[in-house]
Amino acid sequence: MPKFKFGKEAGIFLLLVVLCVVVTVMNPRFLSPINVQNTARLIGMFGILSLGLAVVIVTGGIDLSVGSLVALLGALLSIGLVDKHMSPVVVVVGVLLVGAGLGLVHGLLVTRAKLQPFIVTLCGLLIYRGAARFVAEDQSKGFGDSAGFMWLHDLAVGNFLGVPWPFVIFAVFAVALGVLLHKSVYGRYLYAIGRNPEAARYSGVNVKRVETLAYVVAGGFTAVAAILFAFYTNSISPSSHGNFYELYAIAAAVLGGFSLRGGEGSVVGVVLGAILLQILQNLVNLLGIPSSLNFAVMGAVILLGVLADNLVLRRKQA
Amino acid sequence: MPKFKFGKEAGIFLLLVVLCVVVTVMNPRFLSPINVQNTARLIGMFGILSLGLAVVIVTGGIDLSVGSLVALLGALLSIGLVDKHMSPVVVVVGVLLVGAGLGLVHGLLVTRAKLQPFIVTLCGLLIYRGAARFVAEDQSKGFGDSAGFMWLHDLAVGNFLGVPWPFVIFAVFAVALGVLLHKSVYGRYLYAIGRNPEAARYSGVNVKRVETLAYVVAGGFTAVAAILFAFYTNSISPSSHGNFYELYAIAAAVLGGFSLRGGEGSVVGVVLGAILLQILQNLVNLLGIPSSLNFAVMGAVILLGVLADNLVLRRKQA
Amino acid sequence: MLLASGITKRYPGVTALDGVDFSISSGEVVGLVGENGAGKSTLIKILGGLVQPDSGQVVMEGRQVKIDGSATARRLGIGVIHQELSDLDNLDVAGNVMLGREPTKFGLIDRPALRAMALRALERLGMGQLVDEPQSSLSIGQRQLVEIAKALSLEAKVLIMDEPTSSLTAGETERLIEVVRDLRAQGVAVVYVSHRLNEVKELADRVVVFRDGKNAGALDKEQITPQAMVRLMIGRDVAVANEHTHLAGAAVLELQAVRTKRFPSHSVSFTVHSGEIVGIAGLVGAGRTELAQAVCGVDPLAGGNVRLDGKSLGNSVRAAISAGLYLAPEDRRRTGLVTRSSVRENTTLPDLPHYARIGLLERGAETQTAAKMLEELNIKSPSVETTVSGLSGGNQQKVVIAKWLAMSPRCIVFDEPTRGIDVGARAEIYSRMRELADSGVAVLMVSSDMEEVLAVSDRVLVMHEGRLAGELPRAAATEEAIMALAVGHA
Amino acid sequence: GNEAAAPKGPESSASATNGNKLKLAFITNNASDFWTIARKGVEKAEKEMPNVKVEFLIPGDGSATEQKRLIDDQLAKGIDGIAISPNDAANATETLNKVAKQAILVTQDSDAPKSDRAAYVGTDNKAAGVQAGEELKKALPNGGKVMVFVGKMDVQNAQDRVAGLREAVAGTKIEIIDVRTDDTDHARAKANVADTLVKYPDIAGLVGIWSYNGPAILNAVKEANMVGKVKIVCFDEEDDTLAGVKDGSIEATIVQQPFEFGYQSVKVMAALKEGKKDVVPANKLMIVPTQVIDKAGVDAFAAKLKELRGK
Ligand SMILES: Nc1ncnc2c1ncn2[C@@H]1O[C@H](COP(=O)(O)OP(=O)(O)OP(=O)(O)O)[C@@H](O)[C@H]1O
Ligand SMILES: Nc1ncnc2c1ncn2[C@@H]1O[C@H](COP(=O)(O)OP(=O)(O)OP(=O)(O)O)[C@@H](O)[C@H]1O
Ligand SMILES: [Mg+2]
Ligand SMILES: [Mg+2]
Repeated sequence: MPKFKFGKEAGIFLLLVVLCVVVTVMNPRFLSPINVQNTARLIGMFGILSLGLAVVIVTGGIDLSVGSLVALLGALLSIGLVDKHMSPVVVVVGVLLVGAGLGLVHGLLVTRAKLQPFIVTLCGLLIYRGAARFVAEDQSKGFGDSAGFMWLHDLAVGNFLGVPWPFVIFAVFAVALGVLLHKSVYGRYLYAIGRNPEAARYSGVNVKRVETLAYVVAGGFTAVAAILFAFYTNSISPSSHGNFYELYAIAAAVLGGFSLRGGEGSVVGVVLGAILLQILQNLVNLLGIPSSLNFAVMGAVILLGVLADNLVLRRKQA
Repeated sequence: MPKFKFGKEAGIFLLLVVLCVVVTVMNPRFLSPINVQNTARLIGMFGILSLGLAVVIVTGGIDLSVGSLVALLGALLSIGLVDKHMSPVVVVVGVLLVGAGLGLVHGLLVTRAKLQPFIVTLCGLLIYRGAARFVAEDQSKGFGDSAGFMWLHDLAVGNFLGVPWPFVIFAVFAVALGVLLHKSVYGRYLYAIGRNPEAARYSGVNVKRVETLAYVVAGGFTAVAAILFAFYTNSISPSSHGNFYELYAIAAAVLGGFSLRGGEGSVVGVVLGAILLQILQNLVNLLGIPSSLNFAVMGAVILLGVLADNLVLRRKQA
Repeated sequence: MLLASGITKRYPGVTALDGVDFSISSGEVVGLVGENGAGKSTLIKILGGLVQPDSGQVVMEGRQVKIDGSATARRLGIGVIHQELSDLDNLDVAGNVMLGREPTKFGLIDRPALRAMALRALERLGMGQLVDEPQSSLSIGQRQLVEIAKALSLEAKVLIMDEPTSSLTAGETERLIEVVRDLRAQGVAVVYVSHRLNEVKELADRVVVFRDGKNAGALDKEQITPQAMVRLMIGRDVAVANEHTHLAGAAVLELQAVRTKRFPSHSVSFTVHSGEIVGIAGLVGAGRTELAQAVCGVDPLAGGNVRLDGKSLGNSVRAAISAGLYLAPEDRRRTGLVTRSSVRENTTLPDLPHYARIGLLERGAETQTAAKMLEELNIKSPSVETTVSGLSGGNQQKVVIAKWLAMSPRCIVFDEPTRGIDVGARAEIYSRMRELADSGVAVLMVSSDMEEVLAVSDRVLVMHEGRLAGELPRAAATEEAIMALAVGHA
Repeated sequence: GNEAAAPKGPESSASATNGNKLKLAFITNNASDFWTIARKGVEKAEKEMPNVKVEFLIPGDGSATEQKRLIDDQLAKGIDGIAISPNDAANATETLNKVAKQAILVTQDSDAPKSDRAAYVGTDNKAAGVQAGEELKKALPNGGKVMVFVGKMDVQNAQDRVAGLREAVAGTKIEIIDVRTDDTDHARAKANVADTLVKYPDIAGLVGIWSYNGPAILNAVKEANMVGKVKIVCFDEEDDTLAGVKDGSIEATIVQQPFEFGYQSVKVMAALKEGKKDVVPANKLMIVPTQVIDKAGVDAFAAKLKELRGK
C-alpha cells in the first residue's frame, strides 16, 4: 500500500516492544549503552540489506544473491585496498558500481530475458559465491590494521555522536527510501508493477525500466552493506561470509508486512523487521540461551509474530 | 501443464545430452560403471527431494525447510537406531510420520492461518535446524557399523541388480508422481490451484485440503530422502547436514520447467533437472575444475540453461 | 483523424485480424460490432499499443505512426478502455484514475492536484463520491466506471471503448451515453464497441462490422438497426426472446432471512421454483453479486438459511455443488476460469471425479464433453486444448457458462451470464436457460442488462442497497417499474 | 633457440611417463588459509618426487556429502592414494574403508581411528586444547570466568580442543561458562563476543577455538575498550591474531603445522606405494605437535609463516 497506514505495522511494533520489555526485565544490561550501540550497528548493516531487498520484493521479485554478493564485494574491497593498494575512494566507488551493475544484470535478465527472479538470483547466489572464492583464491581476506584507509574503516565501524555509523547510514537510507516508495511516482509504479504489471503496462508505465531499476537499487544497497560488513568482521572468508544473509533480509521485510507476491509493505515495516531480527539474536546471547537454539528462537518468534499479526489483527496476506 | 508435452522439456534434455557428450570426451571415465553408479545414487537422493518440492511448487507454494528437515530427521533416525536401540521399522515409520506431520503443519499454516508459504517454511528452516542441533546436542550423529539394522543400511546405500537403491526409489516415486500429477483428479486440482485458486474454489475444489496435502507429500518425500542421506553420509553434523539442499531441489524443478508462480511444470522436467544438477557436480570433479568454482559452474550452467530455453525455444515463464 | 489499413494479426491456430481497414474522423462516433472472436479487441489492442500487428499500417492525423506501447498511444492522443479490467487494488480510486500521469511537485506526487484531477473525471460520470475509496472495495460495475473515468481524464483525441457498459446497469449506461455525446460535440473521435446493439444504434454515426477477422461491411447513420447489424455480423436473423409458457413447480431454492457480509443489517428472503427463471435487477453495487455468492456458498453467510429442495445447505461451495446448486460467477478472469488452462480442463473442472475411474482421468470423455459444449455454445476456439486466455472475451464468458451447463443442475445461479456475449450466442444461452427451466431446474439470473432481464425472466426481483426492494411478475415488469425500485423509490 | 628449447627436455619426458605417474589426492575439509599452507607442503613433496602428481581438493560447502562425492569421483577416476581430513571421522568409516581397499588411505588433520587408514598425519587436538588451557592458567593465576567461542560444536576438532581445555583447567578457579557457536558467520562470531562482554562484565578470559575466532574476539574486545582486561587465548595463525600476540592483547595462540600435514602425507603415501611399510609407526599415528606462540616467539614464527605463504 503506497499510502502509509500505521495499522499494518502495529502488530510487529507491539511484538518488538514486548520483546524489549521482557529482555530488559530478565537482563537490564540489554539497555546498557554499549549493548545498544552494538545492536544498533548490526541493525544498521542488516537493515541496509533489507531495505534494498524490500524494493525488489515490492515489485513481486526476490533477490537471493545478497549473501554471496556481500562476500564477493567484501573480497573485492580487500583485494583493491590491501593487495592492490588502490585509492580507497576508487575502490569504494568501484565496489558500489559492481554491486549496482550486477543488480542491473539481474534486472535485465528478469525484464528482458523474462527469467524468474528466483532463478536469476539463485544463479547469482551460486556464481558470486564461486567468484568470491575464486578471486580470493579461497583465502580469507582482511584489512590488517587498515593503514592508509583508516577513515574508511572508521566510517564503517566508528560512531557519529555516539551513534554507530552503519545505523546512521541505515536511518538516512530508510528516510530516503521512504520518500521514494511512498511519495514519489517511481514508488507508485513499483507498487503498481508488484500488484498488477498488466495494469501498469496498460497505463503506459515503463514496466521494464522501473523493475530493472529496483534490482539496481538493491544491488547498490547490498554493496553499501557489504563494505560495512567487511570492515565489521575485518576478515572475509569467501566460502562463508554472508551465508544466509539474504534470508535474514527477506525475513525482515516479510515480518514488516511485505508480501512476496508484491505490491505490499512499507519502509516503516522493514525497519521494524530489521530491528526485531537483531534484537532476537542479541537476546539469545544476553539471556544465555544455548547457541544451538539461536536459529530456532529466531524462527519461532518470526512465526509467532506473523501468526499473531494474521490471526489477532485479522490481516490476510495469503 | 497437466498434459505432458515433450516440447517444454526438450531444451533441458538437449543441454543434458550435450553436457554428457562433452564430459565423456574430456574424461571417458564419466561413463565408467562406478561413476554412473555414484552419480545415479546422488541423483536418486536429491531427485526425491525435488519431486516432493515440485508438488508444492505446482500449487504456487515453496518449501525452504527441506535442508533443515533432512538434518532433523537424520538426527532423529540416528538417535532412534543407535542411542535408543529402537526397532528399525518403528524408527523408519516414525521418521516418515514426523516428516509428513511437519508437512501437514506447513500446509495448515499456509491454508488455514493464511501465512505465506515462503515465510512458513523459512521459519521451518530455522526451527528445524535448531531442533536438529538441540536433539543431537550439537554432536555429530552416525550409525557406526549399522549393527542390527544392516538391511536398512543396505537399502539406503546398496544396489538392486546393480542399480543403486536410491535411484530405484527415485524412479518409482517419479512414475507414481507422474501418474498422480498428470493423470489423476488430484493432480488436475493441484495445477488448477496453482493457476487460479479462486476459480478452483468457485468450481468446488477443496482448495485447502488439496493444497495441504501437497505439503504433506513434500514432507513425506523429504523424510524418505533424509533416511537415504543419513546412511549415505553415515554421519549427520546437525549444523551443516543438508544445508542449501532446498535450493538444489528448487533449482532442479525450475530447470525442469516449473514456474514459482505455480501451475506449471511436469515430472519429466524435474527428473531431467535433478539429473542435470548432479551431472554438473560430477563434471566439476571429473574435469578437475577447481572446487572453488563448483558453485559458479553450477550457477552458470543453470543460468545458461534457462536462458537458452527461454530465448531459443521462446518459452516465456516470467 | 485515424486510419488503420490492411491490419493483420495471427495467433497460433487463428487469424484474429485478416487485412482489416478502419477509419474514424474527429467528432464522429463509430460503432464497432461483430460476433465474439471477430477481432474487435485485437484491433483495439493494436491501436492502444499493447499488441503489434503482423502487417498493416496506422496513420494518425496524416502521419504514419508506430504504436509500440501504451505510453506512445497516449502521446498520440489515443485513449483506450480495454475490455478486461486492469486496475490496482492496492491504490485508491484517485490513484487508479491518474495512474501513469501523476502530477508532481518537487519530484514527488502532488496528492491534492492528483485528487482534484481524478475527481473531475469521476464527476462527469456522477461517481465523484468514489474518489477516496480504496479500489479493493469496489464492485465490478464500479471498477468499470473507474476505467471509464481514467480514459476520460486522458483528454484524448481518439477515445476507444471496448464494451464499456457490459457490467453497467441502465442508469450508468444512460450517463455514459450523455458523456459520449458531449465528447462528440467537442470534436473527439469515439470508437464504441458493444454487444448491446440498442446502445450502438442510439449513439453511432456509423457502424463498422467485423466478421471472422475481416471487414464485413459498414452502415451509415440511417441504416443502423439491430437487425441490420446482426445480419452483417452473422449473416442471418436471430430470433431474440422466444415466447414461452411458464409452469412454476415446487420450491427448489429457498432463501430464509439471508444476510450478507456487506449488508448485515438487511435480510433477504425469496423462493425460486422449479421451472421458472427469476431475474434479479438493481443498480451497480446493489449487492446482487454479494447475495448470489453467499447463497452458493463461496462467501460466508452473515446469517439466515439457504435451502435446496427443502434441505438446508451447509455454507460451502462443495456442498452446494454436490446438491446441484451452481454459480456461474460474474468475474470470469478472477473467479470464473482458470485462464492458463485449456477449454477442456475448465469445462470439466467442477465435475472432475465424474471423468475419472479409480482416481485416474479419462481424457476421451473429457474431450467429448468439451467438444460438445464448444459446438452447442458456438465457442470460437481452435480446439478444446486451446488455453482460455487465448480466447476473446465473449468466448471466455461462454466457457464460464459451458462448464455449468455440462453438468446436471437442480438450481443454477447466473451472475451476469452474457457479459460480453454477442447477440447470436446470447439467444442460444437464453434458450438453454429456458430448456433447463422446462426440465424442472430453478434458474436465478442476476443481470445488469435490462433487456435481458425483461426478455428472459418469469419474475423480476429488484435489489437496492442490499435489500429486496420489490418483486415484479412478468406482466408488471417494465423498464420504468424496475428502475423505480432499483433507485429506491416506491 | 637451443637454450630456450633445452629446459623442455625433462618436461616432455615427464609427460611421456604421465601414465605411470603416481596419482594422489589431498582432500581438505573446507576452504581456508590453513589449507594454503598445507598446499605448500604438498607442493614441496611433489617437487621432491617427480613421479608424483597430487590433486588438491576442497569440498565446496564443507559438508560430509560433498566430501563423499569428491572421494567417489576420485575413485572413479582411478587414484593411487588419498589423504583426507574427514569431515565426520566417527561415521565416515565405511566410506574410508572403501578407499582403503582401492588405494592408500591416509587421514590427516582429523583422524578416523576406526577406519583401515594406513596412517594419520596431524595434530592431537586434545593435546592442543590442553596447551591452550595451560596458557589460560598462566594468564589467569587467580582464575575467573571464561567464555569459549567456536564455529560449530559438532565437529571433532572443536570437541577435542574444548575437552582438552576443560581438562587442563579442571580443579582451578577458572570457570568455563559456556561455548557459543556462530556457524562460521564472522559477523555473528564478533557479535557473540560483544554480547558476552555485555552480559558478563566480570569476564576474565576468552578462548577462540577456530582460526577466525581469534580476530573476532580481538576486534570486539578492542571496540569495547577492554584490551588487557580480558585475557585471550586462541588457535591458529591469522594475521590479526599474530598482531594481537605481538602487541600483547592476546596471551598466546596455539598453532598447528599444516605445512607438515601436506608434506608428510604425500611423502608417506609415496613411500607406502613403494612398499616401505616402516615409515609408519606401529600405532599408525604420526602426530605433528602443536606449538604455543606467545609474545616471545611470535616474530620468528611470523617470519617463517610469511615464507611458507609466499606472501
Ligand atoms: N492472446 C491471444 N492468443 C491467442 N489467440 C488470441 C489472443 N487474443 C485473441 N486471440 C484470438 O483472436 C480472435 C479475435 O479475438 P478478439 O478478442 O479480438 O475478439 P473480439 O471481437 O473482441 O470478441 P469479443 O466480442 O468476444 O470480445 C479470437 O478468435 C481469439 O481466439
Ligand atoms: N463497499 C464495498 N466494500 C467491500 N466490498 C465491496 C464493496 N462494494 C462491492 N464490493 C465487492 O464487489 C462485489 C460485487 O458487489 P455487489 O454485490 O454489491 O455488486 P452488484 O450488485 O452485483 O453490482 P455490480 O453490477 O457492480 O456487480 C462483491 O463481491 C463485494 O465483495
Ligand atoms: Mg473483445
Ligand atoms: Mg454484480
